[in-house]
Amino acid sequence: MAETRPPDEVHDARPVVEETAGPAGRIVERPAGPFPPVPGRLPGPPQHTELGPQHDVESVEEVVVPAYRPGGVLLDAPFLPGVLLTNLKRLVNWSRQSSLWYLLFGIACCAIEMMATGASRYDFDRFGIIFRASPRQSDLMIVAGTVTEKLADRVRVLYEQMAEPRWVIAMGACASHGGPFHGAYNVVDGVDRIVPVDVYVPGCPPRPEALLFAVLKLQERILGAGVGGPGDARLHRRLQLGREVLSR
Amino acid sequence: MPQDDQARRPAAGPDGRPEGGMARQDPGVAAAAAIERERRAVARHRESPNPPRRALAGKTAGVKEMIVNMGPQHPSTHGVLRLVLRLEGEQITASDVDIGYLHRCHEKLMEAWSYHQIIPLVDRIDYLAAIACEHCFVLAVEDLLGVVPTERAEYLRVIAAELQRIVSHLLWFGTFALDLGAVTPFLYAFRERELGYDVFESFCGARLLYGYFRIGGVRNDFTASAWEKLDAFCDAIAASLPEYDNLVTNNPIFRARTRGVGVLTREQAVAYGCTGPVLRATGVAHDLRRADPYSIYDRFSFEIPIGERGDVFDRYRVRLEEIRQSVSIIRQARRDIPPGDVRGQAPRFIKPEGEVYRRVEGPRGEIGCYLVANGSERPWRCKWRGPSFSHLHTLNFLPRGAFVADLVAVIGSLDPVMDDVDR
Amino acid sequence: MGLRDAVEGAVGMAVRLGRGMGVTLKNALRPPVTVQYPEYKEATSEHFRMFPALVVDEATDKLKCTACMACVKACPVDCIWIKGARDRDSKPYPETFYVDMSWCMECALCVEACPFDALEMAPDYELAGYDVRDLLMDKDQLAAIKRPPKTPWTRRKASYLEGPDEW
Amino acid sequence: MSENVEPGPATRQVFNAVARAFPRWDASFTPRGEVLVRVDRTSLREVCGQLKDHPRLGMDLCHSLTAVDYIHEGRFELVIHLFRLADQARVVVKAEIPRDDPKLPTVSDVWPTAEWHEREAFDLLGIEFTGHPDLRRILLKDDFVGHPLRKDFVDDRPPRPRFVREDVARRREYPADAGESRVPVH
Repeated sequence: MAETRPPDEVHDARPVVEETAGPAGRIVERPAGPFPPVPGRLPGPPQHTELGPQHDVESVEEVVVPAYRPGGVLLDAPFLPGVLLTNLKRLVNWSRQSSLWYLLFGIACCAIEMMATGASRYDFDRFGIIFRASPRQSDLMIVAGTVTEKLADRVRVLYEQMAEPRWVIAMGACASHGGPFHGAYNVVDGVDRIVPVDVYVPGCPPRPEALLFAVLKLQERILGAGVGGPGDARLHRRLQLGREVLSR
Repeated sequence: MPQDDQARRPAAGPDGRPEGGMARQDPGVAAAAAIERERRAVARHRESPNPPRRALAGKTAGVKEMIVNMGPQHPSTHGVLRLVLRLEGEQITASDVDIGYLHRCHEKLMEAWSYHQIIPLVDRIDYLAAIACEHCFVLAVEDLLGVVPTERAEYLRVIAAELQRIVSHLLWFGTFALDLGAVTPFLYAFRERELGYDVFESFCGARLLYGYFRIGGVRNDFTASAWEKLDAFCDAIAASLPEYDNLVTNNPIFRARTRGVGVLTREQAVAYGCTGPVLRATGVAHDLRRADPYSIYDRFSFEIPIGERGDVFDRYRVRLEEIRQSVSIIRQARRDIPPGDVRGQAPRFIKPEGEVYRRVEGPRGEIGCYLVANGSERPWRCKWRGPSFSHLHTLNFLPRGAFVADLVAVIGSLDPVMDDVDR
Repeated sequence: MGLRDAVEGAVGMAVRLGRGMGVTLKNALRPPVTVQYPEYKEATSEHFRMFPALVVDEATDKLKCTACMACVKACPVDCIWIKGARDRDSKPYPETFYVDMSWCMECALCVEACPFDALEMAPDYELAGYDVRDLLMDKDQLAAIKRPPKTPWTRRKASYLEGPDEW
Repeated sequence: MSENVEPGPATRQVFNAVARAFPRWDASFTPRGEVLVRVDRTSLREVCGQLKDHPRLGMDLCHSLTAVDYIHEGRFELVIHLFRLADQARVVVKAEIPRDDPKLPTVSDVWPTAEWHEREAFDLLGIEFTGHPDLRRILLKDDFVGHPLRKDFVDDRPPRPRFVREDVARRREYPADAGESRVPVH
């Protein structure tokens, strides 16, 4: 069986849960993830998609071809349970990753490169990424700069005001780990002490292409969220980390 | 404290500048009339026996004043500035500036880093004018050491500094227009600014924070391709400035929103320590490059643009004209640059002693660096004087009587960089 | 009179409209400035620096680094971590060499401090990771980076796309 | 070390004016060619008022106001850098403050820009300016404990552990001479 994961509180407030009738006729909630094993079908070694190896695979018997491409499952195994809902989830993920609206919240030097990314040469709009001035309308927060102790609770409030699902990119060394200001008396050493971070971008400041690359990585993660795609186990681990940090 | 309520005084005196063909009425007068209308409307609301239920009213009926927090997350505060405004209707009756949201402990870190390491650190203070910050710090250390930079390095420093001024003003131009609601100038300004980024990248190796200056010289010389790109950039800027004028300067809406708004008198500007374009817009022809020449600025001829009224529009004009002058300085330096060494002969381990105060003319105003060295390899104390720190102080009284929309224009025209304020 | 006014107004409007459309046409014919990033990448400048990478000596196929710690001392942010050792010929070499990209501020002071030219600034910028630990780069990663040939300032195609070097 | 810088004519004029009008002031030249006026903290306001308003002085641009912690001598030093806008004459005003009683009269009514500079000195160094209209922290949070630019400031926040890869068993071993904290405690 696929291992049971706690519900993904931060990222999927209302996860699309596949509901199937259990042996006793009850509705059991099955966590989103790789498909349950079907005896006699699709044996073989773990197969790697173009996006990396699958996680949560325990043994050869439990391996299912992790058909990653949309539509692949329907073509391969049309009668597997949860096929329709999983593909619906993929559709939802696809639409989410195609219209990331980010919160316009420039803090420091990296904000200038974020502006350059949104300007004529690099053009965020090509990715469906549009800035919003209000956290209520945005689902991506690009923390572009050093978060100080005075600003820390504001960043947290802004994050909580964003509608779920929401993602955070820590842009630059300061947001990742404090950067050159690590350990200074007024600096929070990395924004992941305050909010959970999905993608870290190194650089001081990163080039606009580096930020675009991070956005592509984030889109890849969103596309696989909840359907056994890449980033699931990491998502889980990061969530654990995020809780640990937040409870501090 | 001179806190005259002059933020919205009507425009006085003849206006010698060319007006657009559509500006029939002096916008200052029009703005004053609009304020008067609004005042009357507020008074009418107050006196009416059955005041309309408005969100603006406070908890107590009849109280029309409202406290509004603007920032630290606000798209037009240029970073993490927070303003606490007391509003009466749309009008600001009092304001308090809350800074410190980007206090990154630069001055404490400088006490822990060696002099060579501080050069990339001061880049981060005014991240839009990294070269100017480096210049200030390097001049201070050279003063302490008695090191004289090489001749070619001086020229390269001037070229880099003026290039930085252009690039910084371009970003200001784009965001200022964005604050006033025009999106296109932002894209145009960044089109040229990216060319400037390319020049910087070709000789500094970085796009925004350079670490280019060294004590006694600069990091490396220009390559042939860097010179080519520099020339192309100068040509592109010279060609696009008339475009900016067509797009923004002569736009009647833009003029109506900037003329007579946020007027800072000469006395106020000096009293509050304003420097740079903000001071020059009030009619003071004070430019450190001319008044107290550092580096080799006495070898170049350039004009100091000044304004007349000290309003938002004058600050805009002064900055835009400074771009032209900087292009001229770059071309002169490009013409006169001698061959030679650029790295200089500064020792690797330096232990200066003494104290020094140096200032340079940055894009935003005068940057000051007070350095106390005690003979160890790290400074004992370094106080950084940022121009934006003084400029933002004026926001305690400047928006009084203005509308919130005008406040956005005023903040944009002061061109604050928050890390320069908070350090 | 009315007719004349109308005609004049119409002509004036046409002239203004034409002028406006001329501006539009001029801008429509301009070459685009946007670089289509994931498909096309702009060549970085030859000086562009992102992080310090280890240089491999071509003659001996070994790292030039001798773990002398000069870069560690020069680094303002302590993002370099070296543990030195000696090989069979009792030549010093770095047993571990880490660069923490979540701290690095790209000042290149380590490269200037290196007495053996064993460090060079690498221009790779596609380093984003899902975990902050992904940003810690070890010796093998740092030594495996092949610096691209120094190219003039042209827009070149990404390496994974077939085709000529211009578009 | 560098040789001394000759003061400019404007600065010399200021020095002469000070010597003539206020012979009791402790005025001299710094090695950098500035007029240095050392004042007692009781006479700080009087000296600053004269520097601003005296017709032959008129130092109108207060460029910087700060303090330095000389902990080994048990004192702070207030440093004000003044310029005259017309001809760039330079004056430095210094006042000593004992470390156990860091109090000074304010000069924010002489130069309004000093108001924020004094707030910053209060925030970061803990120097109290008596008579200041609005003396509260400006950069740090209101509940911040301590004054960080003092040399004996200790940041007692727990440091964030350094992330290393799972295959890295040991934490970073710093070289012996770099074993101190990055933000030193003097």
